[in-house]
Formats: sequence, C-alpha cells, structure tokens
Amino acid sequence: DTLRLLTWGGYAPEDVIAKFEAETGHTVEVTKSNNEEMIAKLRATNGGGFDLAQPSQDRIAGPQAEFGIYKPLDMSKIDTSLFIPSMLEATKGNTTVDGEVYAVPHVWGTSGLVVNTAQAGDVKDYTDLCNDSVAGKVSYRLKRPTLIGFAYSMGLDPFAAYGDEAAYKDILDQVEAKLVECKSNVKTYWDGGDELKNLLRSGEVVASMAWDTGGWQLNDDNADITFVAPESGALGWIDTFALPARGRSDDVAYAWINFVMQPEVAAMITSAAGNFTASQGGDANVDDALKAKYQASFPQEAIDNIKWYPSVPAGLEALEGAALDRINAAN
Amino acid sequence: MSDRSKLTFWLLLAPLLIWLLTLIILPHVGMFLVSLREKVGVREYETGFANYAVFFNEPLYWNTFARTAYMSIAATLLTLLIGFPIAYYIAKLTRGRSKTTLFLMCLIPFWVSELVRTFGWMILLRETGVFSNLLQYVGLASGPVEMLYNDAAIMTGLVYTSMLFMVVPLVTTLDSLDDSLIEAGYDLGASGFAILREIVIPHAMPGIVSGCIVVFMLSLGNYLTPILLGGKDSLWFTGLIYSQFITRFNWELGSAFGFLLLGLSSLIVFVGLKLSRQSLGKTMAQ
Amino acid sequence: MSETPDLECRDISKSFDDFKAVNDVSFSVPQGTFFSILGPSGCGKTTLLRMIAGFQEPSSGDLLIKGKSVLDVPPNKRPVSMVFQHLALFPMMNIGANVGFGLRQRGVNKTDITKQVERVLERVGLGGVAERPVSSLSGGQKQRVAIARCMVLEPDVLLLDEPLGALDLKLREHMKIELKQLQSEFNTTFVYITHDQSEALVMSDQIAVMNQGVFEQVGTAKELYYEPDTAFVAGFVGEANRFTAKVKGSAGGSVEMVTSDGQTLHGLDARRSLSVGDSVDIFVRPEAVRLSRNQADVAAMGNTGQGKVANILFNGANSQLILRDQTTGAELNVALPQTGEFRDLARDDVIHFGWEQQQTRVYLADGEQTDV
Amino acid sequence: MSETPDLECRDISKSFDDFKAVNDVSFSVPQGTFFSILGPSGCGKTTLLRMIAGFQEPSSGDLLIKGKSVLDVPPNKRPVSMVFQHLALFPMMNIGANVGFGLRQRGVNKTDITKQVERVLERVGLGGVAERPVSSLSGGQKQRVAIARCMVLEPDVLLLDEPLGALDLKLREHMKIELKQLQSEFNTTFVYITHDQSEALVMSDQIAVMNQGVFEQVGTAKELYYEPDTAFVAGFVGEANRFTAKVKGSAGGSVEMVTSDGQTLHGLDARRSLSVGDSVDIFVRPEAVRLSRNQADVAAMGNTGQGKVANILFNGANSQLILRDQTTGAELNVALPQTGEFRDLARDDVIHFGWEQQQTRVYLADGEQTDV
Amino acid sequence: MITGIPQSAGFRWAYKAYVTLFFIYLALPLATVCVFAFNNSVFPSLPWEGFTWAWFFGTEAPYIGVFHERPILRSIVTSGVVAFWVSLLAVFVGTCNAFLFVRHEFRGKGFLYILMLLPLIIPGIILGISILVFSSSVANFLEDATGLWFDGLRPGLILVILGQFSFITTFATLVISARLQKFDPSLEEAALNLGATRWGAVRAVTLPFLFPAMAAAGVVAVLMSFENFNTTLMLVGSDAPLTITMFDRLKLGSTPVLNAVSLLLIVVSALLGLASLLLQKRKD
Ligand SMILES: Nc1ncnc2c1ncn2[C@@H]1O[C@H](COP(=O)(O)OP(=O)(O)OP(=O)(O)O)[C@@H](O)[C@H]1O
Ligand SMILES: Nc1ncnc2c1ncn2[C@@H]1O[C@H](COP(=O)(O)OP(=O)(O)OP(=O)(O)O)[C@@H](O)[C@H]1O
Ligand SMILES: NCCCCNCCCN
Ligand SMILES: [Mg+2]
Ligand SMILES: [Mg+2]
Repeated sequence: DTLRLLTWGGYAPEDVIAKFEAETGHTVEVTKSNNEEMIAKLRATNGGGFDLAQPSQDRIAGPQAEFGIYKPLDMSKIDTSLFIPSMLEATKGNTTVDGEVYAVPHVWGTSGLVVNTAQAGDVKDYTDLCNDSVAGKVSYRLKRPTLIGFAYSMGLDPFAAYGDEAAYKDILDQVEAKLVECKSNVKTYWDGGDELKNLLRSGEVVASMAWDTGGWQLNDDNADITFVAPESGALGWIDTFALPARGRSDDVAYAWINFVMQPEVAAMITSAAGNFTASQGGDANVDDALKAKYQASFPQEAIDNIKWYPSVPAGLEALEGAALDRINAAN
Repeated sequence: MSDRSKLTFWLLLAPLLIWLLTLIILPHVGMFLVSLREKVGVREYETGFANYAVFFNEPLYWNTFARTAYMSIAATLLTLLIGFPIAYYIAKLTRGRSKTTLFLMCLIPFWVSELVRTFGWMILLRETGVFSNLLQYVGLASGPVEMLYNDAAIMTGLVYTSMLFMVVPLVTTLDSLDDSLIEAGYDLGASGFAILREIVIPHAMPGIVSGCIVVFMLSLGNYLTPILLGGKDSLWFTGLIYSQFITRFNWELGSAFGFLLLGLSSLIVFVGLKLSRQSLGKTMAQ
Repeated sequence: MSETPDLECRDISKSFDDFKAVNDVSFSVPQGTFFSILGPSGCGKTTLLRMIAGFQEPSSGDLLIKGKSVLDVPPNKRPVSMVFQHLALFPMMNIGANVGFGLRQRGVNKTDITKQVERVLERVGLGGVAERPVSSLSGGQKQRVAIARCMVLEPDVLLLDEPLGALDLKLREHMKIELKQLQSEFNTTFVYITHDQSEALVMSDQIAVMNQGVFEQVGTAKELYYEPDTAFVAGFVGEANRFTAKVKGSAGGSVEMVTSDGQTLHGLDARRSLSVGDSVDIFVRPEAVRLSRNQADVAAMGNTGQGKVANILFNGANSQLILRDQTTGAELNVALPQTGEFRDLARDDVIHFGWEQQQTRVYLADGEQTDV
Repeated sequence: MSETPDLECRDISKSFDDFKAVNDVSFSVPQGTFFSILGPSGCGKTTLLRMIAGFQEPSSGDLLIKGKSVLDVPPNKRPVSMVFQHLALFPMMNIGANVGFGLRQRGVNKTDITKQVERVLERVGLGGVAERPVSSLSGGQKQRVAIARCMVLEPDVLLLDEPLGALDLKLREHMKIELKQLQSEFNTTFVYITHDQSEALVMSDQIAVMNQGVFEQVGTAKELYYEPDTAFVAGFVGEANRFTAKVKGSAGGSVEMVTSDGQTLHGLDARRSLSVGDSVDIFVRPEAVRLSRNQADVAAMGNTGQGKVANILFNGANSQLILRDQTTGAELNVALPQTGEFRDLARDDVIHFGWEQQQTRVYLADGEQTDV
Repeated sequence: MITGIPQSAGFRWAYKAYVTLFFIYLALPLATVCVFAFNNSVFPSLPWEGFTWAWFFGTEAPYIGVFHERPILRSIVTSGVVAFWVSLLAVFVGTCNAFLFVRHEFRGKGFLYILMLLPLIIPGIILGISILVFSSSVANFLEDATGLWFDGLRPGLILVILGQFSFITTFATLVISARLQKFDPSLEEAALNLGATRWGAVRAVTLPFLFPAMAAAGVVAVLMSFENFNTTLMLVGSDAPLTITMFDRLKLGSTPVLNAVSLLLIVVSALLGLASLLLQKRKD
C-alpha cells in the first residue's frame, strides 16, 4: 500500500523511506508542507487525500473542533513504549477533543534566532532584529510565532492572554506597531527553512528569527553562523502525528509511526531534520556534533526559559491573521 | 433530416452546457453563496454580507485591491508600449522566413512555465545575482545591489510574463492591415506619426483591446510573480485570497474577496471595451 | 509639344537582385493626357508606377514631374496621387474623412476641408455622402471616392493601378466610360495601368504596351490595333489568328509564305526586309476575314480558301465561326458579320473565305521586328 | 419529345420566410442537353440548383429525374452530381482520391476505382496526374478534375453553378469552348447556371432566362437574342439601346411611337396588341443601326436620323460609337462596322443613321408582354 | 513588408537596436536558468563554482540530480497524465463547440458565446477556488446524504484536470473555430453530392481539414496544462504536478536541480513547439 504523508521538510528523509519500504513493502509519498497548509489542505479535502499528517501539537484541537479533519488515534496500535512518556502525555493532553486523543509527538524543537555572529553579534533578542546595525539584512517569517516571539521580547506575555481576547488583541496591536516600524529592516519574509538557509549562507541576510535546526546546520558551513536562544526565551514546539479523517491506509500510518519512533530511525531523522525527537533513547545515536551545538545554544537557563506553545484557542488566529496582513501591507 | 439535425444540435450543445454549468456557472454561484456565510461561532453560520463588510471596513484590503488594480493597469500599458513596436516590426517590416522566425522567437519564453521564468528573474535580480555582479564588475556599483523584492521587480516580471499575450494579437491584427492603406496614407501626404495615429492604431484597436484584456487579467490574477519577486512588498489581492483560504482557513471571506476580484476585473474590462468601442466576442476571436 | 510634359521618365530601370523588372523605360506624358500602360501580368507595370509614386527607388534613370526631378522627393511630398488596385480606402474613417485625409495632412482648416470635400464629392456624383461609412458604398461608388480622395489634392499626375480589377464585368464596362469622363472633366494627367486591353483601348489617349520590363510600342489605340510594331503587340492587343510560316518568295513588296500546315499565305513586305527562308509570325484578325458562299466574291483577295464550319460560337454581335481549312486542316477564327448575313450557317457547312494581303501582318520570328 | 426528359421541374417554388426566391418554375431538360439558366445575381439560380441537388427542400412543386420524383431522396442518393462554384475539390486528398471519392462511397473495390479514375482523367485530358496534389493544378485543370469527379459516377444530370466565375478572363474564354466539348463527348445532361450571358450563349443548347425567381423565357441562344419574349430578356441578353415611349399610331401591323425626348420611332406590332397611348419599352441593338455619310443610304429604313459623334469607344472589332441625335439630343450606341469602314470618323463628326422597323423590339411597359 | 516608406538610416538603426534589445530581454531569464543548471554549487546564483552534471545525474546529497529525485520524477509523470486528459477533453469539447458556434444558429447563441469566453477573464485562482468550494459542497452534501465517500470531488488529480480543462477548453474552442470558419461548407456538400453520408462527409472532409487545428489546440493544451499554476494550486491534492512541486521547492529555497528540471522542460517544450509548427506547415 501507499502511505501519503503530509509533513515538514526533513521529517521523512530518503534513507528512512527506503528502509521502511524495504522492510514493509509499502511505498511512501511525501508532500512537504507547513502547519497552515496542512490544515488548509485537509480542510479542503475534508480530511482526505492523505493518510498521515504532522501538524504541531498546538494546532490540532482548534481545527479539529472547527472542521473535523482528523480521526481519533487508536492508541492500541501505537507502541507507546517508544515515546518519551512526559512528551507523550503532554501532547495527548493538548490534543484531546471530546475525550478522544488525536495526536502523538514526533519531533520537537524551538524557534529563536539564527545569527551570523561576525556581522550581527549584537542580535540577542527578537527586537534586536530591528537595530539599525542590521538594516536591510534581517529576515523572519510573517507567521504567528513571530508575533509571539516579539511579544515576549517586548516584555509582554501572550500565552497568558490566550484566554482573554481583548488582552490578546492589545498585545497584538503593540507587536504589530513594532513589526511595521521594523519592516524597513527586513530584506524579505522567509517562507521555508531552506530559503532562509540560502539567504544566510549567501550573506544576503545576517540575522533572522528561525528554527534552531537551521542555525545548527549552517554552522557546519560557516562557523560564524549559529542558533541563539533569545534572551526573552525560545519558543518550544512539538510536531505530531495525526490521522486525517479520511485517510485510507491507517494501518500503514500506524506502521510508519511505530517504525520511525524506533531509536535508530529517530536518530536518522534527527540528523536529517536537525531536531530531536520524542523517541525514547533516540538521542543516543545522534552524532555528538549536533548534541554539542544543542548544548551550546541551550544552557540550562535557556532550556528553563523555553516557552512551550499551549493549544491555540479558536478565534485568535483570525486576529493574528489580520495583524499579519496589515504588517505585510504596511510601507 | 431536420430531426437528425436537431439531434446533432443537441449532441453538440450538451458538452458545452455541461462544461459551462458544472465548471463555470455553478461553482461561481456556489462561491457567491459561501461568501454570504457569516461565521458566528464554531460550526455556526448565518447568511449576510458581513464578509463584504469586512472588506470595506479594513483599509488594508481595499488598499491592496486598489494597488493590485493600478499595478495591473500599469503593467498592461507598459506591455502595450513595449510590445507594439515589436509587433509592428514583425508584422510590417519583415517578410517570409525572418517574419516567422521573429514571431516564433516571441513565443520561446512561453515554452516554460511562469514559475521558471520568474525563477530566472530571481537569479538575475537578487543581491548575489547576475546583474548585481555585472554592475560591480564594470564598476557601476561599489557593493552588491538588491534589485529583487520591490515593485519594479514585480513590474518586470509581469510585463515579461504577459508579453506574448500582447504581441500575438497585435501581430495578427497588424498583419491584416493592408500595406496599401499605409502607402495610400503616405501618398496623400501624411507623416509617419499621422499614419500611426489615424490608420495603424485605429486598425489595430481590436488587437490592442484583446491584448490588453488578457494581459490585464493575467496581471490581476497573478500570484507567483508578486510573491516571488516582490518579497516583503509582494502584497497582491490574489495573495490575500490565497491566504484567506490557505493560511486562515477562512473560505467565507476568501470567497467574498474572490467575488470582489471578479467584479473588479469584469468592471475594468467592461469599461475598457466601452471606451474602445469594442465587443468581447469580436476582440477575443482574434 | 513644346510645353513641359507633366511626367517624364528617362531611361528608368529597376532591378530586384539580378532580375530587371523595369528596363530602361523612357516616355513622357503631356498635360491632360490619359496615358495607359498595358501589359501582361508580371511585366513590370506596378513596379514602374510605384517608382513614379515614390514607393520604390529606381535603380537608374531619372523621373521628372513638370520638368523637375523628383527622385529625392519622398512619396508624401510628391505632387502625384495614386489610386490603388483595391482602392485602399480607410475603413476606419467615413467617406468625408477619407476624402479630406490629404487636406488634413496639409493642415488646411476644418471648414475649408468640409467645403472642398463636399465639392469634389459632388463632382464625382456623390454629393451628400460624406457622413456615411465607406462600407455603405457599392464597388463603383468606392471607385469614385478613391478618385475624389486624390483629386481633392489637385495632383499634377494621377496614377491608377488596375483600379477596375476588383469590379464585376458589367460594372467594369460602365466604369470604363465613367473614368474617361472624370479624367476629361478634371483635365488631370492620368497614368493608368491595366492588363485588360479593352480598358486601355477604350479610355486612353496614349497607350504604352509593356512586356518584360520594356515598352514595345507607344501610340494611340488605333495605331496599336491596326499597326502593331511587334509580334507581341499584334498578339496581345485584340484577337488574332496566328500562323508561323517560312518566306517562300518575295517580289515587288509582296511576299509569299508557307505555314507548317502547308497553307500558302500572302502578305505585304512594305520595308522589303524579308528574304526567302526567313521564319515569320503571321497575324490575321478574325474580322479581317470575309466569308462568302460564292467563290467569286473572295477570289480577288490575296488569301483565299474553302473551310468547313467546325463550330459556331454564337454570342450575339460578337459571334465567331471556327472554320477548318478544307485543304490544310488548319483552324481559322472568323468573326461573323454583325449584319446577320450568315446567321443561318450551320455546323459542317462549307464556305469560302478570304482576306487581303495588307490585312496579313508579318513579323520576323526571332525578336527582330519587321512590320509589313 | 416523347422520351422522358432527364430532369423535370414542375411548379417548383422556394420561400425563405416571406421571400419567394424561386417562384413556380417549370421546365424539362431532355437527355444530352446543355441547359443553361441565365440570370442576374440574386435571381434564385443557386437556390433552384440546390433544390435539384437536394441541398434545399422545395416549398412546393415536384422534381423528377428520369421520370421519377426525387423529392424524398436525400442528396447523397440522388443521381445528380454537382460542380460547385469554387469547385470544392478536397484539398486533403490527391487528385485520384478526389475523383475516386464517389466510387469509394459506393463501395467499389480498389482496383476498379483506380482503373475508372484513370480512364475518366484521360477523357478530360489529364491522364497520369492521379498521384499529384490538387494544389499542383492550374485553374482550368482543376475545373476538369471537378468535372471528372462527377462524371466518373455517370450521373443522369450534371449541375454546374457558375463554375467559371473564379477563373480569369482569358482562361474563361478558353474554358467556355472546352466545357461544351466535354459535354458533347460525355453526352450527359448539363444544367449550367451563370450570370454571364456570353457563357450561356456560346455553350448552351437551351437557355432559360431567370429573373426574380421566375423563368422569363426558355429557348436557344438565337431565339433569346433575336426574339426576346420580354423586355427583361431583351435588355439582359446582349447589348441594346433602350427607349421608353408612348404609342402614337398603329396601322397595318406597323406602330409609331414617340420617346420622352420627342423622337419618333417605328416598329412592328406583329400581334396587333398595342393601342394608341400605351407606354412601351423599346430595344434596338447597337449592331442593328446602320451608319452612312449619305442620307439616301438609310432613308429607306423605318427609323432614321442624323447624329453627332459624342464619343468613340475604340475597342478593335467591338468598337462602338456614341451618337447624339441632332434633333432630340438622345444618345444612341452604335456598333462600328468590323470592316473598318468608319475608322476615320472623329468626335463631333455628323453622320446619318437608321435601322429597320423589324429591328425595333417593342414591349408594353407594365409587366404585360407584347412581342412585336 | 512595407518597402515603400523611406525612413532615415538613423531611425532604422535605432528600431533594429530596440528589437534586438527586446529579444535579449526575452531570452535572458531562460538562458540564465539554463546556465546555472551546470553550476557546481548548491545555489543557483553567482559565484560560478565550475561546471557539473551533478544536477542531472548526481546521487550524493546534496547533489541529487533530477534523474534521481523521486518526487520530481513523480510529479513529471503526474503533469503528463494531467496534460494528457486535459488536452483530450479540451480538444473534444472544443471541437463540439466549434461545430456548434460555426454551424448552428440558435436563440441565445450570442449569450452562450460570451459565456464560453468568460474563462478567459476569470483569474485562474478564482476559477480554482470556485471549483474547490463547489465540489466540496457537493461532496459534503452527497456524503451526508449517502454516507459514501466522494473522493473524486475532493482536491486531487480529477479536480486538477477539471480545473485546467475549464479554461483551456476556451482556447481550444477558439483555435478550432477559427479553422472551421475557414472551411468551405461546399466541400461537405460536394461529399454528400458524391454519395457520402452526413457523418461520412464530416469524417472524410471536415475532420481532416480540422485536424491541424485540433492538433495545434492539443499541443497548446498540453503546454498550458504543464505550466498552469494558479488554478492547480487550489485544487491539488496529494499528487502534485511539476509546477506545484517546483513552487514548493522554490519556497523552501532552491538548488540548481530546479534549473536542471527547467532546462529539460525547455528542451521538451521546444520539441513540442517545433512539432506543432510542422503540423501548421502541413496544413497550409
Ligand atoms: N520587391 C520585389 N522583389 C523581387 N521581385 C519583385 C519585387 N516586386 C516585383 N518583383 C518582380 O518584378 C516583376 C514585375 O512585377 P510587377 O508587380 O511590376 O508586375 P505587374 O506588371 O504589375 O504584374 P500584375 O499585372 O500581375 O500586377 C515580377 O516578375 C515580380 O515578380
Ligand atoms: N438560406 C437563405 N435564407 C434566406 N434567403 C436566402 C437564402 N438563400 C438564398 N436566399 C435569397 O434568395 C435569393 C436567391 O438567391 P440565390 O443564391 O439563389 O441567387 P443566385 O441567382 O444564385 O445569385 P448569384 O448569381 O449571386 O449566385 C437571394 O435574394 C438570396 O438573398
Ligand atoms: N509553530 C510551530 C512551528 C513548527 C515548526 N516545525 C518546524 C520543522 C522544521 N524543520
Ligand atoms: Mg501589378
Ligand atoms: Mg449563386
């Protein structure tokens, strides 16, 4: 059978697929995407077209309530012993709707800053991207993590305001003003991880808000570039496995989940994607260089300072979207 | 026999009706209905014009709308201005083999997708790209020059990508202009400019209008070029529609935007046709 | 004529690559003349006309209008106007705008234009149509508008390139007469090209017969018809029976020839340039042949014979007979007398025919021209 | 004729909405006849032919081929073939495939087709061209292929819709004779439509003159030319001077009329159907008018006068004179004798003219036909 | 060519220079794309790092050539399948439309003709969206009513094909109608007159005459389908055609493998273009 996998870049490397296909006889078709597009696609297909999706854990409950695009997991088909228990429980908790569990964790990591330390050594927090010293040479995504990151760096607490729409709106307005003001500093808003890497590598961009992995990978090419956990705290995310409501190959999907959560396979994925997984013991096989980079970026206080995304309440996304549009339109 | 020809008629009519009904008319009716759906809560909807109200109450949206319209009009005029002399050259100043060759050369860029064409421009225009390096090499610039991510880049891409749709109808109409009309004009004492204004352009009007309509529609409905070449300034109405559907999952607002775009485009085309005294059927049959 | 001619061409030539389309042509057209250039398709007529109009540069030679060389004058400044084969009326303008086009280019003011346009339209019999679109006119009316459009500019010379070519038969007949009338009314010099001999014959004061880039003969219609200088002119202008023959004997200006069919023909050798053994082309017009049921009636003619009626092409006044010579089997076209004298002739009837020596035109076969 | 005719139309009509394009036309065409339908553009010729071919259904009337009604036979089953105005040769097939098309439809086997195609092509003088593309042929050759394509099917009747219309002048003259020859060789019934009188006159055994949906007269070429039944036929077939006049007196079969110009004309009233005061149309052929410098020569003729030469339309054997009657100012076209007798006549010369009473054709002006 | 209008040498020179510049402008982006397909660097940009075939045949990451990129190969196949069906459907319906509009007179013809042209002035993205929204509602309704699944009405190949077909048909109709208009109906009558049946006449005479236009319309349809982005973007499911795949890549940051694919596309399109040209030649 064929597994149609809707996932992020790097989460299904060719070698893992080859191994899976060789072992099970199934084939895997990968469609690379991001959170918004995953949800949009599944909403358009009413949960069809794919057999397994990998949205972040905070983006499951809301869309599920709204569109019903996932089906509940049959936990009996998942080998839970392969997961780091704390992460498994946290994810299950965040993705439970009407008593049913909709996701299990796969890859986790953070968003923070990737900086060319030689040219933009003064960039330590999100708001530093607006410094004159890096004018025209910074980049970030025009997506919700940027709003949240800037909010923290401006001394606000957006997650705390999740329950209070008015308060959240107030935070958004301040962030919006800041980002509009900052816009002239921006070279371009990046969209995909590889795009950002190209921008940094070519020197067109010297500092950016980005996923931790990007920084670590670039570090191989250019020792000046690395991931920096922002002073106001990195944003922690967990990407999950969820079954689209109308996937046709649930069995293969479960097989894939159980396959990639094996420590050796998880290590392969970590080295491809650059992020650690929720696989119990998966980090054992990860090469030391990556571990070293991780440790360099994340001293203990930085780890403690990670802001983990809580589940997004329905309705907030519309506010965020409008704010992002306005930033995009500003001159 | 008349029974048989009736049957033939209905058999020929059927595919047309099925096509238009199921793929053009009903979908637009459906989209209109969706655009009337107001979201009031999780899986709760009411009927009304709230989505349209959102558009009119948010300056961002109608600013983008206006910007898309005038940029598209500018791109159309620019394409016409650049393309007309070329079409005239091909239609009237070359003959036989070289005419065919030049005409085909106009088509070459369209052997690849808009994506590839735009990609080519990105390689040329970016800060580490070909032009920037060339300028530094010849000493016209002291450091890297960023030519991407601005309106000029969008314009370059739009004009480039539209050129064919302007040049082809122009060449066709200009080809059909009898040379002896131009000669008669000269013979009666007209200057080159007078001939252009009084004979060539009036004759080419259907081609100009049909070229302009298509180019305008293509620019207005473009998505790739503004996104890829415009970067942070890429704002384009189709982009807004796309993001309502794809990153906001807000089909209702997206549909309303879609309808507004359709209305705008129809309106501008209608005004264009009226101003030039052409009819859609005539110009499009070019 | 001591007056300077309106148009004069001096040794004018035009080559396309290696091909000489017009070859050292010289002629002059006095003021007020209707001058036709008649020739088969591809002989260079249009090329010549376009050189006069300025649309093509002569390879050599000079071109004078009213005595002044116009070689360096661009077409939009030359005092000649042209009526194009397909008229080239501007479809995007109404009739008035078409006719007024040239005046507008000269910067004449609007009221004057309107007045002049109306006046010239009236002269061509189309008063009051200025506001109508060109497409509302019939073929003949368009013709007249095309002429009016040129005449309003009062050109020294009006050039016309087969302007009747696109019209249908009846209308063409009619327009022939009308064109000639317009020309004499305006008293403008016309240079008219055509490949239709009847057009040229009916309308022109002077006709040049053109062939392969050169003028074979220039003269009045009658001169061309009755005294063609060359075999080409004899064959091209008017209908003719054509024979090829060899000179048998020549005595006292009279010449005897034998055709390949063995028929003996007699002609005059006015210039006494033919000698025994020369190959010759012989032309006899169908209407030159007399018919009679009575041998005596034709016996006195230089050429006689007896023929069987092979076919009767009844066509009213222009009916013809195809006779088969009883001795040689050669075919002969004979015009049936308009008097209706032989109306009762039937196929296979046998009849005597004959024509005079001086109606037999003889030309040396190879280029060299001998008019008898 | 006791034999059943190949084609017979009985009171056939065709209306488009309110407009009667063909109006109660009846005629029959005996086997082997070359039958022409001659009429001006729009008179209904094509409509009639298309009804015969089956492309249009008659509004009323019957249509018989070899005595059998074919009204219910679809066009692809009728034993008639048609040569289209623009020939309609299939450009996507070579010549052989074109000619063999009909046989293929009949399911004839391949070798027979090849043989028959070759045979018919040879008969039209085009042996060995079967493999060549249609576009490689000249206009006249295409014409012959179009006929061959029909003739190979041995139709009872061959219909031809102005097949020479698209050819140029010289070729048309030539094809007229050739078509007639082909017809007599194949001995097939031809129904030929044209608006060119000379085509009809030269080729046909029988001609029907059609006008506004009705047949005005059916007869041989000579009958139509010399004894036109109606004013329309007199005017349409051949050239004629036309006068409108009123009957002044009528005595002993002779009738005296006065034109609006005040000219008195004499004609014959053979049927004695004219009475004083009737308005009449009068036709006189240009070649019926005699010229003389001497009044005595024409004095005996029924109609005489003296005219000034207004214009000479020199056209070789077909030259005409336009005379202005010295007393009435009326214009008269006169054919110049082919003998060249008046070759030296010049504009403004004054000359006597006259024509016989019986050459004056008189018709009651309002529809009612009176042949004198 | 208008030989008759004399122009100053300077003007003629400037005009030629302009035309030359124009064609350089047309060629430049494509030439650039092609050249960088051979750059031995992971970016399709300067500096030039030397010549390599790796972006075609490479197997070692990151230098994986087109011929070893499964997703790209798969999307090429997908594009091919889509293009095939789109051109088949478009040519079929286009031919029917041509006959209908050229041969028949009926009430509302003018209106239908305008409707037929409408897809030309509907932005592609709107076309995609409206079809997406409509087919989803139909599917939802049918699924609620029957309890069955109607996957064909959800984003996926079928909708992509229908979406492209919905506007390419207009082009096909115009191309084929133009030729049918030039068809001399007396050819068909001649065939009937020679004994062919009505359908036989159409088959023997009209269709062969139309064939070059149908083929040309087919080629145009294939090219348009292959390069369509806007409509496809909204309708694509898990099987992405090539442009979509390339767009996704480009968004994520490109390697010269995209240049390599583009180069291949250019070559294939050129061949197709030439083929259609030869077809056109044959028809005249
Ligand atoms: N621009 C050109 N280049 C090359 N040859 C030409 C050109 N124009 C005309 N010719 C050739 O010159 C010759 C004369 O052409 P021209 O048009 O003057 O003939 P024509 O007498 O007007 O014929 P027609 O009666 O058919 O119009 C022809 O053989 C033609 O092919
Ligand atoms: N399908 C039709 N519908 C309406 N009127 C028609 C139709 N076909 C012909 N007519 C009209 O019938 C009349 C006769 O037409 P027809 O084509 O038979 O003329 P024709 O004698 O062949 O003329 P031509 O010599 O110009 O070919 C014309 O007035 C024409 O306008
Ligand atoms: N807001 C959630 C972000 C999830 C990011 N996943 C990134 C994967 C990068 N390879
Ligand atoms: Mg010419
Ligand atoms: Mg007709």
